[in-house]
Amino acid sequence: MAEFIAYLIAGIATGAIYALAAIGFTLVWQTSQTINFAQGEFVMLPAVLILLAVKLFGLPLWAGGLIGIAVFLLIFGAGFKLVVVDPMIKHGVLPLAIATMALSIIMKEGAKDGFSAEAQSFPSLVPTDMVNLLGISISLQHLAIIVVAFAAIGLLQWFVGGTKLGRQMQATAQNPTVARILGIPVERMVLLTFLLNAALAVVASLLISPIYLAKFSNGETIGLFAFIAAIVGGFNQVRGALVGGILIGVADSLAAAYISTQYRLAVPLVLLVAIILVKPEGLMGRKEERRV
Amino acid sequence: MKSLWVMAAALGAALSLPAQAQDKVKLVDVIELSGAGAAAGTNWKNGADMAAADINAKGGILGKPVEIVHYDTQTNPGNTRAAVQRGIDEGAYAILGPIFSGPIGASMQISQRAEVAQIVGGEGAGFTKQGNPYIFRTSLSQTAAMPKIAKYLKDTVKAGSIAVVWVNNDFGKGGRDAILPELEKAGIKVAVDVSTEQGQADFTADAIKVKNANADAVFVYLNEEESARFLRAAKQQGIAKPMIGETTLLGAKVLELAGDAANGAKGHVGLSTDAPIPALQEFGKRYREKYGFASDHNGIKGYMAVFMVKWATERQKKLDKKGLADTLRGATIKASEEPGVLMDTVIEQNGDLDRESFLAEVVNGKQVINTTLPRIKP
Amino acid sequence: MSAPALQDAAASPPRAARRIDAALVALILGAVILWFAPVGMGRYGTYVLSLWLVMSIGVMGLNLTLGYAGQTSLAQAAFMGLGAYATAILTTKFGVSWYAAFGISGLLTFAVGLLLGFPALRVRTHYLAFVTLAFSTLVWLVLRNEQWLTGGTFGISNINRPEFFGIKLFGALEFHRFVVVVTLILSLALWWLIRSPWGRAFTALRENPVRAASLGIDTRAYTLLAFAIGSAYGGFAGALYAPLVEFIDPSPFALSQSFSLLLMVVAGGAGYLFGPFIGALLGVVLPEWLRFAGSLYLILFAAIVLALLVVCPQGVSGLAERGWNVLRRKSGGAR
Amino acid sequence: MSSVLEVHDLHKAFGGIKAVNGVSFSVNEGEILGIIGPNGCGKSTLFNCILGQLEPTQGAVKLDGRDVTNMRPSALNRLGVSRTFQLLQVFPELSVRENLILAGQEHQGSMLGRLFGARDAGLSEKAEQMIGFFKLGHLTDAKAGGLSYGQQKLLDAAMAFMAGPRLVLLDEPAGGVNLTMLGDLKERLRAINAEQGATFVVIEHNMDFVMSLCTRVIVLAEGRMLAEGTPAEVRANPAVIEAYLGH
Repeated sequence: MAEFIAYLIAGIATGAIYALAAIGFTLVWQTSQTINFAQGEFVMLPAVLILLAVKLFGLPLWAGGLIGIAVFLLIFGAGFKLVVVDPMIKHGVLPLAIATMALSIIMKEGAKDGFSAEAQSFPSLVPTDMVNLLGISISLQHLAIIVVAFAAIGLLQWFVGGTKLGRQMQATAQNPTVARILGIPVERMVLLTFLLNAALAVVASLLISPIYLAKFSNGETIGLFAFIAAIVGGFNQVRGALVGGILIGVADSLAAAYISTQYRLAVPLVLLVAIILVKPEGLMGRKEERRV
Repeated sequence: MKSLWVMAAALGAALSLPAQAQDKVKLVDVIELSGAGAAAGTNWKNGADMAAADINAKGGILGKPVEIVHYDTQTNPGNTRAAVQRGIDEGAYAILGPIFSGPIGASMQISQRAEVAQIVGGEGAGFTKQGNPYIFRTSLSQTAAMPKIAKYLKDTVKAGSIAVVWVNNDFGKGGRDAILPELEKAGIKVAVDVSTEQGQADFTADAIKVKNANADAVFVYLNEEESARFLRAAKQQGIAKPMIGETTLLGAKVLELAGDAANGAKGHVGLSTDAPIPALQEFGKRYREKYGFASDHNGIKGYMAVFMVKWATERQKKLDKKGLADTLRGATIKASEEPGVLMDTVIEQNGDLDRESFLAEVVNGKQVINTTLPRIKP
Repeated sequence: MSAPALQDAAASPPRAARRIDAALVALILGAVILWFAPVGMGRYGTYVLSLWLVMSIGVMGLNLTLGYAGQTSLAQAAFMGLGAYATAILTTKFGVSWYAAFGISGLLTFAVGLLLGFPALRVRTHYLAFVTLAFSTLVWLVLRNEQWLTGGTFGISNINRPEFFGIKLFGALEFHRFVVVVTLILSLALWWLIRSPWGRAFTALRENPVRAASLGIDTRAYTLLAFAIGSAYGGFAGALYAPLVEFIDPSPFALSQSFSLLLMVVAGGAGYLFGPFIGALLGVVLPEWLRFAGSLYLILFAAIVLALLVVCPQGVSGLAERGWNVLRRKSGGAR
Repeated sequence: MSSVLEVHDLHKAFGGIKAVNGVSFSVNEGEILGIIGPNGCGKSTLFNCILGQLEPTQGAVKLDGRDVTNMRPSALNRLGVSRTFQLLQVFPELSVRENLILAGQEHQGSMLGRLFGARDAGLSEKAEQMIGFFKLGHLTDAKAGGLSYGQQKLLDAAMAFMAGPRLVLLDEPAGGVNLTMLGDLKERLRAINAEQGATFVVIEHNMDFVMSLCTRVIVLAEGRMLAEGTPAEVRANPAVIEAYLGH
């Protein structure tokens, strides 16, 4: 039993990583019905940019951090929205999704050529010590990721439901035409979502990179699992990302423990198929009206 | 219709290659610079570049400068084949790389058909068993290294049971398939056999699994970054059993990334810049100065590969492609004759190597070589 | 061609008919050019041309699924993998002739497409993307893990190239010409399919599935068939890929490669007959050609694709059509 | 007179809202039945339930005495039930002729026969007739997307008749059509009704159009049937007058 709980907690911790990355999928989907296939790279890049700033300008870590984060928000929050999303959004989901695939190649190869092909260690914001929880040891790093994932989603829910700005954003997400008639600055709201997405990617990056190391190829795995988590949880609900992420993380951990390490990847995917056959909109998702 | 002709003509122009001048020694390096093998490939590329610079600084090979062209394989067999074919069409004197077994398997017939030597960085057992006389290694194969590990586990570590953690790609699977029979021969029980994915997000579940198996030792056969992350996860789970590895586990990169979690790790090392051989240490120092990070074993392999070409060319005294392979086959290269190969190296008829190797341990974040193991067939 | 069609063409200005003939002529002419193209090009150029054609077949299939029937499949590379492995295993382990293996690969992938599409399309059409995403990774896992059958991570080597009535096709040029012929046959089959009533039904269900259904078009059956035929083209492409490279391992059939095939369809122009050839040219030949840029070649490649899509989301074919329309309007205005 | 279509006690609820609340009627062979009612009275929902586009909460639909409740739209169409939509629904990328061939091809031969058979599924002649009949002759090869609204509306209607249906359901055929076109359309519909014996059900806002075209009229209000009878009877019904004035 203790063994089972240990696997469970390991799964929740990994799942929280996926959840943090998956929030971005749901946010971008809600405001612009776009799937960002570069989401994994969005989580990979901030850490690399920070290390690069430190390396290039010989700055202390905090200053490099600020520069890296600012550059990232500017290019991949605002720039991404203005240069890539805006001109393409009216042409449907697919060309834009493909464009984000090309973007992911640019980010990945850019990080490799501009920084390093090898993994680099990234300093941890929280101590790397272990704590004992109910007889199970868990690292503070993992604990921090779990706490931040829950807090981020709680805050987002509160923001969307409990503040004026959030409600405006929600209205924009659900029906931009009506929102515009109501006098909501739709363009600014969409831009805000993309900035929020980039900011969350930075948070995820800062928390994950100390464990996962900073490496150009890290986005591949995180992106795929976050995508699966978003599908399972439901693309149109932010809390779907949390539920999906943790479910996938736990499934992965238990599969490695009790089924087969060689086929551990298969278990989350079979889960994915089973869930969408039963509940196509995802566990937490709203049914989207059929457009006739 | 006209546009179709224009397109075809442009295509033809783009894909046909200019004739080559014979005033250079042209080596084509077909190597993993993107995809799963990018880290390994970058080390190899740097090593090869360094070797070319060293050779050219001393007048080249037979008075001709060495030119290396690097072609990325994207760690994809189809692309590797295209790149090797391109190298051969361009009149490459020899092909260097790749490292991963799949790309090697997809491209080795090309160099064989063209009768051009291909000097690769792969450690998998399979490709030297196919009777291809043009393929050459730059390191021990897994079939050569694993018996040494098994012996070490039995005699030095005195392990009765072991947990095996491996990465499920051609490198890790090859190593695991090579060590299991050796463990059986040595009478060591495999307590748990854990497969992991390259680029896996978290190793906690694997560490718990290993911990619960409660074996006498843990054999870790992962790529560098994954080795480091597994060591960290194992430390967090409080695994106190000795971590045993082969080459990668004790690599400089792992020590840098894992920090004190690597302390106490030990095992067999084929190539290391910390080996008690001055030439290797000197290479490691210069590499770090030039590229800003420590070379792993692939950097050493890339360096040696170019010097293997130099040695054989000077031995046959001409730039004969087929002769290069014939000279290398069965040769013994002494570091006293050609300092660039760094260690005495015996090339067997099938392209396998035999050379000394080391037993090492990590103490205070540094790799310490305890024992130098002799060649298998001294 | 049937009598009514001929009468019809004679009775009214045959603009549509002429355009279709142009497509046919272009296909055959293209094949003739490609037959002779590699002369003096060297083995590398020949190999890249062959690889381009083989990938074009896979992209053609995906273009049918996506461009004509409007369904996103994320498993086209996995279907190529099924075809490649079926061909490799049948020819190397069981001594089956390549031609039989080619047919079996197509049938197998067609059947798997039906099995996979049936439950997915029952739920709701765009969930096919998610089911194929899972399928793609599962296929990759089986290819990697079941070493007794697939050679696992070590792959299958020494895959023989076929013979043609006793002529061995082992050389680069001979095999290239064989690939040209097979590509031509498969393109003609697709050309026929697209201009048949089936093609019309595919277009209808992409543009407006609800209206299509009200006209008696069985959307589920047609979507399923489009997906299964598209998957079979993946299988055919795989059956040529294996003897072309003479070695296969799981890596070219991973999920990322399915994404890359999708990129080729969209960048080439989804829903255009020649889109797949242009898309595969972008995906296969452009990176080779960009090698002069050294380590930056992949960034350059992705930037070109990104810029292309931002400027024209309909891909190169859409861009060409747009340009053509502008030209026509200009010359029309001059008259 | 035998009934082509029978609707028994049909209900459809969206959440708590009852859009259709127990409607029953039957349509006789050769009839032109009009269904009228104010906005939101459930006309379109009723249509969509009959045609399998929506799943009724309760009730049954019979075609020639056979239960077709919840049958898929495509299957229903192949049994001879055809329809138009409230909003224009032609295929803009296809030519007028192609649109018409498409509308008829699924009624010709088998699936495989269509693949290997003639490109036009033997329908060119029929399409030409239809084009002539709807006076679209000069536009045969034009893309449907380039036609004027009224022309598209005619094409839309022509597509509904391409397969020689037994029963045609027209959802606001007069919506947005100018007066000249409207007369044309009415004339065409009447002619088809007379020549081919096709049965019609028409939903319409335009009272004049319905009253002059239909042989029988049903009035819906808030999901229920308010009145039923000949145009003259309905016009005189006090409940109808009140419902319309009340709005």
